[in-house]
Amino acid sequence: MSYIALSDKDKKEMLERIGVASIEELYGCLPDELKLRRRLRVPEAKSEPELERSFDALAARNTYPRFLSFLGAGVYRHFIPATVDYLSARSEFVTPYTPYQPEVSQGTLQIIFEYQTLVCQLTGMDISNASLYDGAMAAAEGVLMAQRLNSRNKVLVARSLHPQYRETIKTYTRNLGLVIEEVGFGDCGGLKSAELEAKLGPDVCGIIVQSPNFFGVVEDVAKVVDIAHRHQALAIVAVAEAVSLGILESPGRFGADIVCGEAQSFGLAPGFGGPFLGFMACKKEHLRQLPGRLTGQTKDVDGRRGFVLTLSTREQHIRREKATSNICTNQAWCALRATIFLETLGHDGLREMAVQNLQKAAYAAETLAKVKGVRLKFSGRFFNEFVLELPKNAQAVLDALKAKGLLGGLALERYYPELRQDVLLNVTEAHPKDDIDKLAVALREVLR
Amino acid sequence: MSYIALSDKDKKEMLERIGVASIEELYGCLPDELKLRRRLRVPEAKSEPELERSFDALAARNTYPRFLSFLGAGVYRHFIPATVDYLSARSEFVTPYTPYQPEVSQGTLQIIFEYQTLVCQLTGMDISNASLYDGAMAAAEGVLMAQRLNSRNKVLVARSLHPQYRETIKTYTRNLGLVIEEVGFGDCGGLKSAELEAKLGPDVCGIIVQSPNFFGVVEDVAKVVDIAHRHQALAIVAVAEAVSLGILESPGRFGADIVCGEAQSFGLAPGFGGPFLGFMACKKEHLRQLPGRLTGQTKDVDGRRGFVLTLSTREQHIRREKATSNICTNQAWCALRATIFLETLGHDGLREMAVQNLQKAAYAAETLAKVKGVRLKFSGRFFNEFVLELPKNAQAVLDALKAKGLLGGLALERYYPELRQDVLLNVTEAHPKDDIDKLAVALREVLR
Amino acid sequence: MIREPLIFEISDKGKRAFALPKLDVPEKKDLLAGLAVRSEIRDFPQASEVEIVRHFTRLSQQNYCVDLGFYPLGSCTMKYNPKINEKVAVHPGFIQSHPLAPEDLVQGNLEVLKLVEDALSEIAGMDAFTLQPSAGAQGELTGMMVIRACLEDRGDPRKFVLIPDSAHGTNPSSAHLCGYTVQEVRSNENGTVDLEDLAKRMTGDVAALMVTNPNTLGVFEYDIKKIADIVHAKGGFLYMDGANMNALTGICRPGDMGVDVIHINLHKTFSTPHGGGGPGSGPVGVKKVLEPYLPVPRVVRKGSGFGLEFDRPKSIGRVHSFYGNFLVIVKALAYIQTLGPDGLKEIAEIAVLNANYIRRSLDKDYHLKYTTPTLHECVFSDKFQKDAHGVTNLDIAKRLIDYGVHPPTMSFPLIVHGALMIEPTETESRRDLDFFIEAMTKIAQEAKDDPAVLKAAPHHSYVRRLDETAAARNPVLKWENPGS
Amino acid sequence: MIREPLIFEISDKGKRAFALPKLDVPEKKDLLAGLAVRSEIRDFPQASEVEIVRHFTRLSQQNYCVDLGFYPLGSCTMKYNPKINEKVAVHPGFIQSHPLAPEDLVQGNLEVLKLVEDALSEIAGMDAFTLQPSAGAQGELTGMMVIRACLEDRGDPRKFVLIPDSAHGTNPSSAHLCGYTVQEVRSNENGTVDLEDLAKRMTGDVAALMVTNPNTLGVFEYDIKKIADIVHAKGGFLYMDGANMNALTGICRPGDMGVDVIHINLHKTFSTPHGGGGPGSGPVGVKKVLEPYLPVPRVVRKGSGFGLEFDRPKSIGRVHSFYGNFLVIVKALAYIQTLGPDGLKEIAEIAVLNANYIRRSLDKDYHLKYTTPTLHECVFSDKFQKDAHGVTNLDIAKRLIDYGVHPPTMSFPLIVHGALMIEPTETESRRDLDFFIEAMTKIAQEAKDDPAVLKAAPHHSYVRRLDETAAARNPVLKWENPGS
Ligand SMILES: Cc1ncc(COP(=O)(O)O)c(C=O)c1O
Ligand SMILES: Cc1ncc(COP(=O)(O)O)c(C=O)c1O
Repeated sequence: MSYIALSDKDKKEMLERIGVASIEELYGCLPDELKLRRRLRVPEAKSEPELERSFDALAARNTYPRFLSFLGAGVYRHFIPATVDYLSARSEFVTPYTPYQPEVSQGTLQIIFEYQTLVCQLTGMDISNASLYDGAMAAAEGVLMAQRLNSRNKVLVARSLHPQYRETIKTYTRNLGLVIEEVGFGDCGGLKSAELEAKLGPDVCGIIVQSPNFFGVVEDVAKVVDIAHRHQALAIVAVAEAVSLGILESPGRFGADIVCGEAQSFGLAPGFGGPFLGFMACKKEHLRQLPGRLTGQTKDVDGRRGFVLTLSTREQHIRREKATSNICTNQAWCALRATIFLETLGHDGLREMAVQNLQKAAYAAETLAKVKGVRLKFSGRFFNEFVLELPKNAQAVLDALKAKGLLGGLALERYYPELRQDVLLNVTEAHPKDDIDKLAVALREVLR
Repeated sequence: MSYIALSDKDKKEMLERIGVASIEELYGCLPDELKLRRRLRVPEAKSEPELERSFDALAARNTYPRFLSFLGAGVYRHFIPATVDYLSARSEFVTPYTPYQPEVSQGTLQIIFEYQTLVCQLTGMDISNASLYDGAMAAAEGVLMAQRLNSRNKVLVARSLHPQYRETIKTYTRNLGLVIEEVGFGDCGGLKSAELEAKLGPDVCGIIVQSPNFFGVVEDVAKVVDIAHRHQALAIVAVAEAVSLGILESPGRFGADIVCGEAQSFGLAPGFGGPFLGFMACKKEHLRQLPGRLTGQTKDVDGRRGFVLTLSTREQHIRREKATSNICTNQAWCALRATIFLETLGHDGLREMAVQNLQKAAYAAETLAKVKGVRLKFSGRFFNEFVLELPKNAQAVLDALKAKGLLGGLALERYYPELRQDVLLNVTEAHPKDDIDKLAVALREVLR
Repeated sequence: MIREPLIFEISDKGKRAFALPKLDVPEKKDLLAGLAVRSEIRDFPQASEVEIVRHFTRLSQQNYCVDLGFYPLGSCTMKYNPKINEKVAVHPGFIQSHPLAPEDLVQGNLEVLKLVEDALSEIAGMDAFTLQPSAGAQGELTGMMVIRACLEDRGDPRKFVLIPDSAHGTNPSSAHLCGYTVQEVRSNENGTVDLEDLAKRMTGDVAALMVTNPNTLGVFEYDIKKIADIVHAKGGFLYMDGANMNALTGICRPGDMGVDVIHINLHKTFSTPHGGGGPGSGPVGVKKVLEPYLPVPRVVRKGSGFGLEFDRPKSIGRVHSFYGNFLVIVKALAYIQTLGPDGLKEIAEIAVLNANYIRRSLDKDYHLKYTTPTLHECVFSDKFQKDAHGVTNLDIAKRLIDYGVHPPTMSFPLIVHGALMIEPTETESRRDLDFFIEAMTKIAQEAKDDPAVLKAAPHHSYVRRLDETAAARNPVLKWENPGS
Repeated sequence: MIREPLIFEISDKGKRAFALPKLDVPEKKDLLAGLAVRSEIRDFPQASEVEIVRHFTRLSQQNYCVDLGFYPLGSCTMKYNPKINEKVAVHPGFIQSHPLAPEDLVQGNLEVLKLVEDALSEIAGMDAFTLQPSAGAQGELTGMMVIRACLEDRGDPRKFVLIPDSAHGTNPSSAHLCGYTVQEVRSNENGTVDLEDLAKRMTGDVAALMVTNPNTLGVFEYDIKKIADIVHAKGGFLYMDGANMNALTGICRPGDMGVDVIHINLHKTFSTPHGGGGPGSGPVGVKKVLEPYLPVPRVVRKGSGFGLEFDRPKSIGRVHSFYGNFLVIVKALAYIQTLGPDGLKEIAEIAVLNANYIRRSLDKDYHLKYTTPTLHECVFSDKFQKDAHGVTNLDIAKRLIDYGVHPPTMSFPLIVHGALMIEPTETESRRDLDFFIEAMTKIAQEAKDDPAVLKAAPHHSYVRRLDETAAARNPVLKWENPGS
């Protein structure tokens, strides 16, 4: 099958109209010696039933879903209402491209406009773009944007920022002369504000801090913003667990300059890491430096409201090497899903989800910390993730739990060598109390 | 959740406009003593996550899909192309009703028109209706239609007609003074034509015969039609395995008067027995007695082609007790799926599917008949089902196979007490050779 | 605009949308030797996948539907169809299971059937339900057969069935198919059953009265208990067409009114989608005395699980293969479980609120033949418009299409000439209700100002008014290859 | 017609579309004591499920899409997106798995990655692929970073990157983001790279040439080998933007042309749907010498299965969390496996046939600046129409909307003034191709007969021409509550 829609007769007649004898002839403009004189060495074509069978088999080799998992660390399992899958599967959403022609793309455009509004409401910011690739890339773009805004060349990065975000920032900035310096975390699990204060100077363009941070701990964003601003540096707040915005005060409220992050929690499955949904919002005055597409409201010639892609003079197709970012294709369909998700949950639903995450994680932390030898690593308040310190090497304990069908979280040693005995666990509304209790029982057995 | 779209304010304002103080007041037209003064005793409302969990649990109590099954007997597992699920799930197909208003229903109407055409092409008949409930009811309607056509009051029913079709015919005709007489089957598994000839008389309105019949055997339809017509009786041909029409000559070609049956094979899952798709087609001259809805082609005021429900003077909403049938809501969405299925497969795909069914069933029959003590019960040519005679009680053997994870077909004794040691097996394109071989091995073990 | 042709008109050799794996058993020749095999299926289409997908996607957009807007088709209860119900019903455990599977392998399915039967029994106040009928009409037939079987058992099936003149066409048709002669009962000036006429006609030869409650005007039969008494006194049965149960769930129960048999439409009251005209499901509930006559098989508790009982000598038999439209029933269960006791009551309450809101908002502009209070629907007529401007209900309906709303049911019930039967259901938003009311109000004005616009409506649809007479006079019911 | 408002405009208290199960752990107070907790999310919407469903269903119908018709957006390869790919990609085994799961529990996923990497390597003739980049632009950045890392390793990252003036905007932007200064290379009269200009600019300070092949005119760079030699002779790398691979699959391989780095768009050549503007996937392939610099982690064979390798000291690091847009990659695998070697070749062949059919059918009516033979797309301009009638490519594009087809890409490549860039792809039917050709022909005629109609187009769309200037001058980028 190659999804060709021409009949034999069509092909014949079309070649005739073109005036060539064969398709081969149309490739006359290629040097002969470049032509591949053999068949591609890829597996032979599969019929649809064969394909389904082989993908069933592939998927079945992923035994992960059979385990009771407490993995989070930037990727969360939240309930997804049926409306999200149903509506987002419509051809009209799946098969168009970027709404370059607004008159035949009002669906996509209005939805992006709603998405931008929702992001602003949640983050407390003035302006949101239409999406970025993922939280890691959004963090990197946030740093680059800050640098463009004040032309200073050092950026401070909280060590409690998601390790993959830090890695991505490093990659994105490595050729641009930016210096990255990390700011450590204290016993509460949050950023050491004294260290931040100490490291800030006239060369620092900004600080990027995540809240709730990688350890689940809610940072004192107000304080970070305050310190940064006192040094004319920008405060970039990253959010990796977007559901937290349902209950935590918005970063915008504290004066954050740029808010970026990952909205996978809003209607996207873990999907082995993607596609996810990077988001970015900023203050009005920084609009011209915001990367990514923007949808704006306008009127048509009859005076009717309509939406268009706008301010594209920031973008690569107009500004080429001077663009704010090289991004072109973004994650529009993921933003659509987030929009359906958020509008289905509504104000009350999102709040309730946030509250349940908070409560369940607290219950889990309390229950697990009662297991002998186990303690909560950090003293800071946390949202739906927390770090447990175990009485022995974390990976060994996790392996023992795995043998019992449980994935008890992420061993932190790989990312923080000093945290050899520590595990990061996530609990959401999708974990019934029973599951939490099961983990406690298993952990007790394993540590006995 | 009760899927109400009114806000508290809406309700208040609406009551005000109506001029009542409460909804209770709107129920003032009910006698008080009829009002239920307690809550309904049904389970408390479930949230969507709870509902999903409870349905997952319910569905998981169906362990059937874990078995390798050779059950057929009127319900077949065929491959369903992805287009069928994808397209038929569109809101515009799922959520409208009968196309009473053609100007806003051309989608449904054109599709029914195509469906009617496809059924005519497959059955070789002049006219098809828009669907009936299922094969059993279609068979009953076929008999009633024949009776209306020639006003004779006896109907002959092949004993090799699907038992449930026979039961349904009995139910449908029981209050209408129709006499039913059965015609047996011979060693070939097909209708005894001598018996048919003998039972035909001036009181017989028609004979209903199924081909391939309940045992999978292809009947000599030409002969049955010929005999019936010689006695001025009508020949009704039932088809329970519609895929067979991809290779077997159409009943219309043999002169059948009415063709009715079940098109579940065309894109509908076994679904524990429904919804399925009853179909019915007839000769042009019998149009006025055809039950069910019909879509016809016409023009609009601008001369453009369009489609409408037509000839509704046959139907209950116009003719009331004199209608050709009481059917109103039919199986339109199932007919839509069949249409997508058939148009996706296309001429070549349907033929190929039919050929593979034929070949695989033949291979299975040959392979299984090699097992010691097992023989093919009937000598007649068969399509994708066949009857095996086992050396002992069929149900006992099936139970033993089941213990090995196989469902080796249907024990026929319940429907044909004389067939105590006989099993009806179905093989389709969805059974890889391995599965057939597995059954042969298991059967050998069980019979050892 | 692309006008989508028939698939046959774009079919051509060499296109395809489907392939099977290669045959994996040795191919045999002559398997059908001696039989007539077709070498081709004449004119059967052959197209590519992109053409198939565009064909149906384009055609889909020529359909109006509940997910696009208000669909006030009276008597049809076009409520919103929840998406979660669609999702749970396609679980492989449900859709893959074979109806002849051993009972122990399909316990989930049997439990679904039992749960729905039990819930419907409670909601309708009946003793037992069968889920076998595929739709309302088949439910009626089943219910009437059950009555007849019982009467036969008592020695005389009787001859007549009484049906009010306001009833749906399936009622008389089903009674007829059950071997009865139909007698019409007059409606009184309230639009309800004329008790006198009923009493007169209700003789020992009458098997049953088939009543719809609330009736097709949306009016509750206030005297339903008296009606039941009249029928019962003569040894007859009271059959209730439960198409309008959406007005009553959790408010009152037919079983408590003296109803002996009822059918309910899952595709109306219980939110299963209408699918462009089915599949539906028309369960039938009965009182204890009639239970032995219900179709086979019956779902029964067996040990800690469920089983099927076939051996019921008094049963009328089967009206459908297997257990009815099972996957439709699954969706209804999801709905019932989502709503719970309070939700079930709320649907009736809000359905009645919405209908009365519309009635009150339009009763200046449109004629109400019966001013009796109504519940979940209301039936206007075109009298004002027709008398003064020659504008009919058809014109009004077609003009609504221009405004982007689906027209109400037309010309039913028969006792209201030029009827416009409006059933909003409980799931409409205020905005969509008001949009409809505004359109209707504008149309009433247009009927005065510019009746020609209405008579030529619709103006903006994919096709305009279609010649239905020509369609019936010279039926073209399938595509024929012009080249052959 | 109902004009769908913003969800915020229909939001109201008391409506809801969602509920969670009751909290099943003991509720604790003050869990966030001392922290700022929000009491409400101001103006956040609150609607019912039916409103949500209608909102998105109605809005969806205001989108044009591939499943509705021809979408000749040049450079975007808007081919048909097979439905089976959507189906296999939602298997719970794929969508539920966590990217940090132990490797032995996600062997299926790792195999998917490996299979796609291997297939792309073979198709493009490269030695290794990374699937981490989310889209073409991120692929470019990744590829350029890999080049830079290698050059740095050799002691000098160099300063410049050469890019033809016909290139896509992401090319210079990506090069810039990688720390390079961009120099433009002139196109010659054939629309291809001017070898002389290239030779002149290609110095020891140039890191790479970024070339698109076939280029954005659809013209194959006949001298690509010479180009490679010029670049390599100065120690630079040849980067190929593989956005136009749809012209070449199975016909020839970039790796065989001397290309050192290529990015491929799975959302173009490999049929993954465009989703209204993503998610895409932009894998990057490299020759052996560059492999050590690819992003981490790499998928590697481990024993009989697969594993992830993180310890690659020369790697540029990560450009994306985890492994890229995994579920997009799954769909591309399904596509590659469905097509097989012959199908992959056929897509290129038919894409080229279709594009040349359109070119030949329109070359009388529209101006072709470059008459060089083209492969999978062709770029007309509005010169004929503009010079004679003042009609621009924008007018033509908007008028196509009235005919029901999506306009081509406009104003790109920059070297063709008033460009109309048409890429039909291989999946179009003759009927849809002809429909487009006919519309374009009619428009050419209309430009002569009635240019005003074109300038005011579109006439029949949901909105008409929108004021883009006002949108940019006075940006309204979100809804604000008028009541606050
Ligand atoms: C009052 C009434 N009774 C019976 C029926 C018949 O139901 P069904 O169409 O499900 O057969 C209808 C259907 O519209 C109806 O409105
Ligand atoms: C030639 C060319 N290069 C690069 C890109 C950028 O790819 P993406 O949008 O996937 O980032 C495009 C996209 O349209 C393109 O056409």
